[in-house]
Amino acid sequence: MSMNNQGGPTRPDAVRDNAEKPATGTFTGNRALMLEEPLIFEIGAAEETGVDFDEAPETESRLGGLERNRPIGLVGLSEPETVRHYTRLSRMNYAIDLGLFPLGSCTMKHNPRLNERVARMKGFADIHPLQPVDSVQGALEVVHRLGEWLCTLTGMPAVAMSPKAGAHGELCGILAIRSALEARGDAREVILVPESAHGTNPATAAFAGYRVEDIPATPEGRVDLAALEERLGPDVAGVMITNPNTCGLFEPDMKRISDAVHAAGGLVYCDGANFNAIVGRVRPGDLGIDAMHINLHKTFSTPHGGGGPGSGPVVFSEVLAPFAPLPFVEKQDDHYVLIEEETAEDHHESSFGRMVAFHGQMGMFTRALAYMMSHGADGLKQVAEDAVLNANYLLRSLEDVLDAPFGGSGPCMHEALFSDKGFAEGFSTLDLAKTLIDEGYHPMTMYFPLVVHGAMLVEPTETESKAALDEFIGALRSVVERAKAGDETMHAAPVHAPRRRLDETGAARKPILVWKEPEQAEAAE
Amino acid sequence: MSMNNQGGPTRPDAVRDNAEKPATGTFTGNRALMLEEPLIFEIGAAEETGVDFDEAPETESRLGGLERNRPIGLVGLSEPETVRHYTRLSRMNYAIDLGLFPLGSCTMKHNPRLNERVARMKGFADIHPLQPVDSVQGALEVVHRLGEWLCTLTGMPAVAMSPKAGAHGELCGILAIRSALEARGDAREVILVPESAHGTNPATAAFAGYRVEDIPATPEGRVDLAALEERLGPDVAGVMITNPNTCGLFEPDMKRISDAVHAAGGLVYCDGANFNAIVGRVRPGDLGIDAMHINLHKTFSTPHGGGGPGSGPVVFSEVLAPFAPLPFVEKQDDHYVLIEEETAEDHHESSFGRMVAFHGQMGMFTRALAYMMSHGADGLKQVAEDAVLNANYLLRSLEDVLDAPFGGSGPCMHEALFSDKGFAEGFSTLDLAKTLIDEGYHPMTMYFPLVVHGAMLVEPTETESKAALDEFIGALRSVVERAKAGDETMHAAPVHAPRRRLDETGAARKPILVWKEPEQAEAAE
Amino acid sequence: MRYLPLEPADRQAMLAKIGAPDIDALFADVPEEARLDGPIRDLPNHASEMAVDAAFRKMARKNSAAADMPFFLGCGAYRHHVPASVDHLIQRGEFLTAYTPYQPEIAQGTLQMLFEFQTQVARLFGTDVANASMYDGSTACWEAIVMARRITKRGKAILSSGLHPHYVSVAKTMARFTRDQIVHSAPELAAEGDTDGLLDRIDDDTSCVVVQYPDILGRIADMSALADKVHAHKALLIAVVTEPVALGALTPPGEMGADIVVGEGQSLGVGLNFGGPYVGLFGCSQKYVRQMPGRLCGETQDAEGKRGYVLTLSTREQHIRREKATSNICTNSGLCALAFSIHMTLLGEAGLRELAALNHAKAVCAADRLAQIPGVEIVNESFFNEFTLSLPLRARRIVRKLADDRILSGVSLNRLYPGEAGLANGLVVAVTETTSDKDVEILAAALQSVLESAGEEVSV
Amino acid sequence: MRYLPLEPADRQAMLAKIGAPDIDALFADVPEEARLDGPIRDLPNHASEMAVDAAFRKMARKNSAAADMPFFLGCGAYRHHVPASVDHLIQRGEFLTAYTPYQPEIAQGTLQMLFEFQTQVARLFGTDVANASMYDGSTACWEAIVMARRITKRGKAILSSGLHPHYVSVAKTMARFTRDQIVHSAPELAAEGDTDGLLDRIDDDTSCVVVQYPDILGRIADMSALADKVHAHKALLIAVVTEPVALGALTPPGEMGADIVVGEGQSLGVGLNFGGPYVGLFGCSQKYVRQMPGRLCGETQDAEGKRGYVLTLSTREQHIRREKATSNICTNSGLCALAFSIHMTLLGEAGLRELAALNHAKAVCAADRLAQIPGVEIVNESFFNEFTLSLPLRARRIVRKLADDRILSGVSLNRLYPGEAGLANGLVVAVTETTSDKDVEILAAALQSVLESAGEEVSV
Ligand SMILES: Cc1ncc(COP(=O)(O)O)c(C=O)c1O
Ligand SMILES: Cc1ncc(COP(=O)(O)O)c(C=O)c1O
Repeated sequence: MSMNNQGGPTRPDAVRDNAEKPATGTFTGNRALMLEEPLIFEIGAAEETGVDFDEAPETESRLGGLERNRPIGLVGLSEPETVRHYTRLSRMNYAIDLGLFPLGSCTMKHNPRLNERVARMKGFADIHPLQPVDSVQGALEVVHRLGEWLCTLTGMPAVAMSPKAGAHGELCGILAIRSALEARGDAREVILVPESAHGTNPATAAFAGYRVEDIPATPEGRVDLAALEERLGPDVAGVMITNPNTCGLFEPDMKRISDAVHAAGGLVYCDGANFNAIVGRVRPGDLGIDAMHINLHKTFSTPHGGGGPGSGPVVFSEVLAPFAPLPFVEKQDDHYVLIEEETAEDHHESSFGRMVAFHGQMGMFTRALAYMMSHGADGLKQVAEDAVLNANYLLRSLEDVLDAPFGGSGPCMHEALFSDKGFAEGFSTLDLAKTLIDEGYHPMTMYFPLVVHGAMLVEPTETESKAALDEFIGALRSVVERAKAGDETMHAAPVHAPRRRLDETGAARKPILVWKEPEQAEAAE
Repeated sequence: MSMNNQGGPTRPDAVRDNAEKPATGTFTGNRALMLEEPLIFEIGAAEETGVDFDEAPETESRLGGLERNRPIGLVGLSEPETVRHYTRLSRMNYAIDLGLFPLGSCTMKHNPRLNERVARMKGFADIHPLQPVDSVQGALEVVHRLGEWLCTLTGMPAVAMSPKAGAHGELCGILAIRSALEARGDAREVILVPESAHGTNPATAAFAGYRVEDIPATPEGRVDLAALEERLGPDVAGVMITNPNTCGLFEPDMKRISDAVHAAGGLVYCDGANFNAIVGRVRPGDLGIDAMHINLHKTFSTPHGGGGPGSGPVVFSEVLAPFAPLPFVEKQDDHYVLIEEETAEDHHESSFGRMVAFHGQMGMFTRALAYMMSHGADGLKQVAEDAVLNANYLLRSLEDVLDAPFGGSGPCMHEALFSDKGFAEGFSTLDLAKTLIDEGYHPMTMYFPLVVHGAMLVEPTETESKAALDEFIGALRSVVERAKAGDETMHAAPVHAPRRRLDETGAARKPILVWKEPEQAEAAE
Repeated sequence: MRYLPLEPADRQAMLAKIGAPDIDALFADVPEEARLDGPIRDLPNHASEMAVDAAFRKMARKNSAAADMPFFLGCGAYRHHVPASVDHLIQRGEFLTAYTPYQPEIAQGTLQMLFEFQTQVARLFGTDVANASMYDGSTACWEAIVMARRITKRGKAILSSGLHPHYVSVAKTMARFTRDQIVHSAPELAAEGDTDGLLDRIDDDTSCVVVQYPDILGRIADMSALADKVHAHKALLIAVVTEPVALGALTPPGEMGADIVVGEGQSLGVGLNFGGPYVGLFGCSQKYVRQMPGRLCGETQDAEGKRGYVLTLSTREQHIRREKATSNICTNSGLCALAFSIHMTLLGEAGLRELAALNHAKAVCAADRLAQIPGVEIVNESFFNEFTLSLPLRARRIVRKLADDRILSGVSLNRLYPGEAGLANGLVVAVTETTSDKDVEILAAALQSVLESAGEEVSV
Repeated sequence: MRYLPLEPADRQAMLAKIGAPDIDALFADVPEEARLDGPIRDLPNHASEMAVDAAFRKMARKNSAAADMPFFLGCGAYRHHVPASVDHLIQRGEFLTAYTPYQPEIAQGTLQMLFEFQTQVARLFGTDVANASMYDGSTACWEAIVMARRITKRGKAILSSGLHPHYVSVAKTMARFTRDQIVHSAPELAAEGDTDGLLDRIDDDTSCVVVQYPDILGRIADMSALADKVHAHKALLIAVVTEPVALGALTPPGEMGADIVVGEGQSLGVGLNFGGPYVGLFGCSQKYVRQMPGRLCGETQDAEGKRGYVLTLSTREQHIRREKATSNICTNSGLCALAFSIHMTLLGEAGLRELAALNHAKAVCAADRLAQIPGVEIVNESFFNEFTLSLPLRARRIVRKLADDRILSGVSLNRLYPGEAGLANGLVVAVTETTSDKDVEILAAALQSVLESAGEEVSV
């Protein structure tokens, strides 16, 4: 994830009518294979369609008198036009399949194509969530086996599979914590979250009805244990710690943090978004945590899909296990049962309830389990090691030109953090990022975590080769040197992308969120 | 298909060291999403691999002492690198999915995705050609049903399904003709082919052992019937006529040509590559022809795949049917039988034999039949009509700026033919084509047919919308006007494509057909 | 290992550059006692693609796929035919393996698609705007309730008895923690829902009323009067649509006065997938835009004045506003939104209307056929492609029996409302364009025979 | 109709622009008597995607897919596991829906791939160069014979008895028309092929000798001595490889003196497909490059001096040389070549060797197991992943019997050599990495029981 200019949206310098318009020299505006594409609403028509249906039998309507009597306002395209429209759009995107995608905290690793095939097997893709459980034993087996893998890898005794993404998993964990505390009659109100935490952590705590307070960081980029201990008390329900943290560092005091929180009557949530750095080498369960979500779409390679879907299963300690949400899968002899409203009553009464319709992201479970089985115990450990090796290689290959604020304190984990220190006056992380685009790279995460000025968080992942890293290092060094030298052309970057810098300020000031027919749009001015 | 400069390869004007190198301004040479990509041999390694295998059981080798004892010289890539390599390569290609692909004679129409799914059903994709016929009844049904559609659409009584592409179909037809003549004891030696014919026609006739002679064309772009009649005689085995012909025109005298050839004891081959213009409106069987191939990869939309595979079934008249090659499928009651060596002996003795291993392009049959069933009798007729309508719309929208040599003689069929007449001195069809590339279009077929100077053969197909045609017309008109005005920048085109004009002369002079390790390549200099 | 490009020699060279003696040195921050030695126990080692594929094929075969038998399940997830081109296009690496479009210059593909998606959803719902997707319908529904609380500054949400029980459960779970008040009762097997009944419950503490359209039993009710009453109390009307295809035939909630319309988009493009991933749809009136949860894509211009798209109004979102954000949602359901949007583009106005008409007509025929079975009654007066049967026996038993005969006959209300005896004989049956006449015949015959033999059992 | 973008209004506007009263006017050149009125008879009208999909699923179910049962067929088409990424990549629209790369500036993807493919094939075969693909192995084989004729200006081709009988048939069919002479006899069920026997047949009229490696019965023979003799007579040695995986373990023909090596590339990337599309491989020595059939991709530079690729030496080809071309081939097998090349890239040197070793080891185990069955003999002394059983009965009968029991046990030689009584008891069995130990056990048990009950029948 990334933000522009310390969270503020960018407005390109040069939004002037027709200013600097570099002649593509073409009549169409296309540049050979880089093609312009209008909106469907500009090329489609209400009567056009890309589907054919059998004729409907003649019947009388039973729509309760609510037949639609105005047009929907949709347009259709024939199949050829549809394929072309979306193919052209796709070509305006950067993606892992095109090159290194070093978004720190996002774990943009290779998405194996086997997993796409597996997820589409009709036995998984074409079954309904409310089919009788005897008719979906294989699906429940997948859920159960994946849960077992997650418990074993994390060293935790229980898992909730239904959360829909990382933030939803956080919510699941925090609700379990709150349920456990309430079950003890302990109505605590505050969740402590480090400044460097991902935005979802405080947002989740608030969404669950908690008040959020910051935990300060040490100059080495870790949780300040002393400050934390000081703050703990009877009003603190728990902490949310990211480990490895968002500076790309392992929290060496994690166990002590957990112990301190527990001693003060609180519980420990761990944001496991960075589990990919330690899988097979460290079991979070050994660090005293009570709940942790795992982003299957990061650590276990389910595709990000341009913004989801994800999946965020949550592992629980013994303390929290009874409060896990419905539904979940249990194995009874050779049979899998689905514990949900119908079946839960008697033997899972402390569950905090349901947090989503149906049973979670089956399509991500199949993919993640296929990934885990492919790697196996040995491969997953290698995954973590290669991820960390790649990040440290980047760190050490760049620290002579880029300021690495925590580089001195030892190795990083799966991502390397840099600041904009040393850039020429007027040159920012944003300029560097946009210049990298012209070089054929997706920029790193910018301006996150907030604890570092002009932060650049670089996560290469284990699926990059040394050659790919070397090329990236070369490109990045060249760009950094330009930023230090104050190369003015960087302010104009990118120039080769489908679009130059976009006016984000203008977009937010007067939001245009849906297309309107030109007449209407004008009338709305 | 197309050729540069009347069949001669091009050499760009400006192949000078570092001359005119426009600075991309990037360190990597990439231009944002337009990425450079090395050869696999430059990025892979012998020990690297993108597959895992179970361990092999321990056994003794029984390779007859011929164990390989030198490296193969291959390199591997991990799966992530492989996906990226080919994704990047793919992005350097133009394709129907990106835009209009008006290659005359090639019929670059939309390839429906349903057909890809159908072809991959395991019941078709995962069956062996030599399985017992009882275990492949569904596959034989596809072959048989497709054959029936082809016979019905062409009005011909028999069909051979095994030819692998158009040219192979031509060979099939010519061999049947020769077999029929020889069966009469009539050893004729000459096949007559119009000048405007596709290169495969004369090549096929020669490949089958015939001598080829030209048939002249009339000023209206048709076969000169009088000249043909004059040439007919006891040495002429037959004619190969393309109808609609390669000028995009229907041969109105086709029936008379057939009658004349038959009267002279010869037989008539029709190149059916352009059947897409008339399907559902004209049955070639009504025009007196004896054999015709159908390019499933043109008329019936199986994908061209960057150069194949295709499929070229051949329909036959009663006269030629007995000579059709093995194997073929027959329906006997509810059962499909495969007539091949094992089963043919007794009741198909005049077959000219086998022309390929196994039974033809099953993967194309499924796709073509799915396409035909989707369109149905009504839709296929509409296909032809829309194809012809689109071509005539282009013809009439461009003829005021581009010379249309046969435009005066009436409507065209599925493609419109133009010449370079009126271009400024020093400006060629090639310049126009390369400039169109920058505009975001694949050029039309150039310099074919040979009967027109600087020919441009434009085939839009029926799967283009009017809006797409209008855009293309606009772009083409602008380019034509530049060619007429002598816009020098056209000689440099394309400038936005992954590569500028390539040195084809140099490539042919000293062919480099395989990659060599740099040391070896140098040594070879 | 096939997904790992580093070779042993690479690793050595890289460690040398780093100046670390071995890989363990890079994990020095991990305290000794937390370090694992050797590979993880109790898990198998790596497996070939062939082996993994085979293992999944084996598990897949243990499930009864809808394609392989007569199938009538609905209740929030519907089986529709998804054109082959949808799945082809969403697998383009540039869509599949992209991240959230944070760098708009090289994410215009995803962004323009989202802009189109938002427009399609808003038009379908009859709302001014829509967002770039939520996880699913149930979480979208809760987010709408939260949004209503934020707008009205009131904490009482009234949920119609016709709202999907899972959606109700989610709201109840969350409300327990957020101290919201949820008013709700279970539905009855009656021709009419509680739309009229709700009118009386609305008061000045009410933040919102939530109604489903069509509702969980398939019934369709006009919500105009409700909207007026809700608005009179300065509360909001939230409409929930679990079957977007219905809106190809029905007056959209936005037109009847709903302020927020949320829905489950699974029907279009996405498929059944045993419940997920699905895609939450979220539309509302223009005036509430800055209170919306989730991502929004907006139109803007680039430095050359060319039209382009960006994520916008992100000051509502967690990554900027942290604990003050409108929601904690981050990753949403981008690829499913793409699938939805492509399917919608293929359909278009004409196609969606035809699809809806076909679904409705088939459902009417099926209802008429099933009503002929002695003992079977159709509860609904109105429905779109889903209706409820009242059976003479507990539906759950029948569903299981028919499943043994390879007929997936519908959703027994007992599964959804285990505590409600009055619903136990209810069976919700969905019929779509994928249901053949033969499927209906098979179901009718089997249902009749099950009921007959059960009748005999009873009479014996 | 879903594939046709023109709407009635478009058609009207376009006809108006053209100046034609109706569409019929555009078909004015078609003589009255040849014009069809109304839609084509005897064919159904258009069908929905769903209906077509269902029709094909129905037909597909009538076939026994290899994945669903023990499977042992080979003889020129082999079942290998194709990695999922291969099929994903070849479906990229930019590969799938491109034409032959005639405009190199916007076809570098296809061209570079072909250049890599040519290099892979040449290295695998041990030849200097290779072309951009032929239709399949059988047509590549005939093209090689034609090429030898062109080079040697002689018309007698000697085909080994071990050459695939379909390849022999193709050559014989063509030779009948081209007046070439083909020397060939059927194989025998013996441990050795005719490689030595061929030595005597070579004379100064011989254009080429064609040997298959491994041969149709799976036997492997050194061709070095043959190469010497052939070259002494200034003829060419053509080697045919129907199982390219074998060359991961075996000395390549090029190294043993073959001048032209052709093959069937189906094993890698392509799949069984009931016999097509497949991909013909064609390699030869540098000195014969200008006599090769088919397309060739070559390296060159663009106007900026950047490396790039083009189709080259097209003066050999039909579109330039017409009747003087080296072949009439035009469309070849581009997409299958891509699949082959991707699979080969995934394998690499190490992977191909491992795959070959695994195939061989599994085949050895299977042969040992089957040899234990009373009455069954293994014909081969040497083999790679395919060997021939000599059975006490006609193999065809056994194959059919086992197929009824859902075991696809191999190819009966009777199917391939219907006239040859001496081969009727031969069964060719192929074993690849996709064959499990359990598959072998099932085959062994079933074969034994069939033979036993047949023995009883006979003894009764
Ligand atoms: C550290 C961290 N925590 C939580 C999340 C939220 O996960 P999701 O986007 O799946 O909701 C992210 C993802 O961006 C993250 O990087
Ligand atoms: C008129 C004509 N005839 C024959 C052919 C040859 O067909 P194929 O390429 O399938 O061999 C073509 C294709 O280019 C053609 O356009």
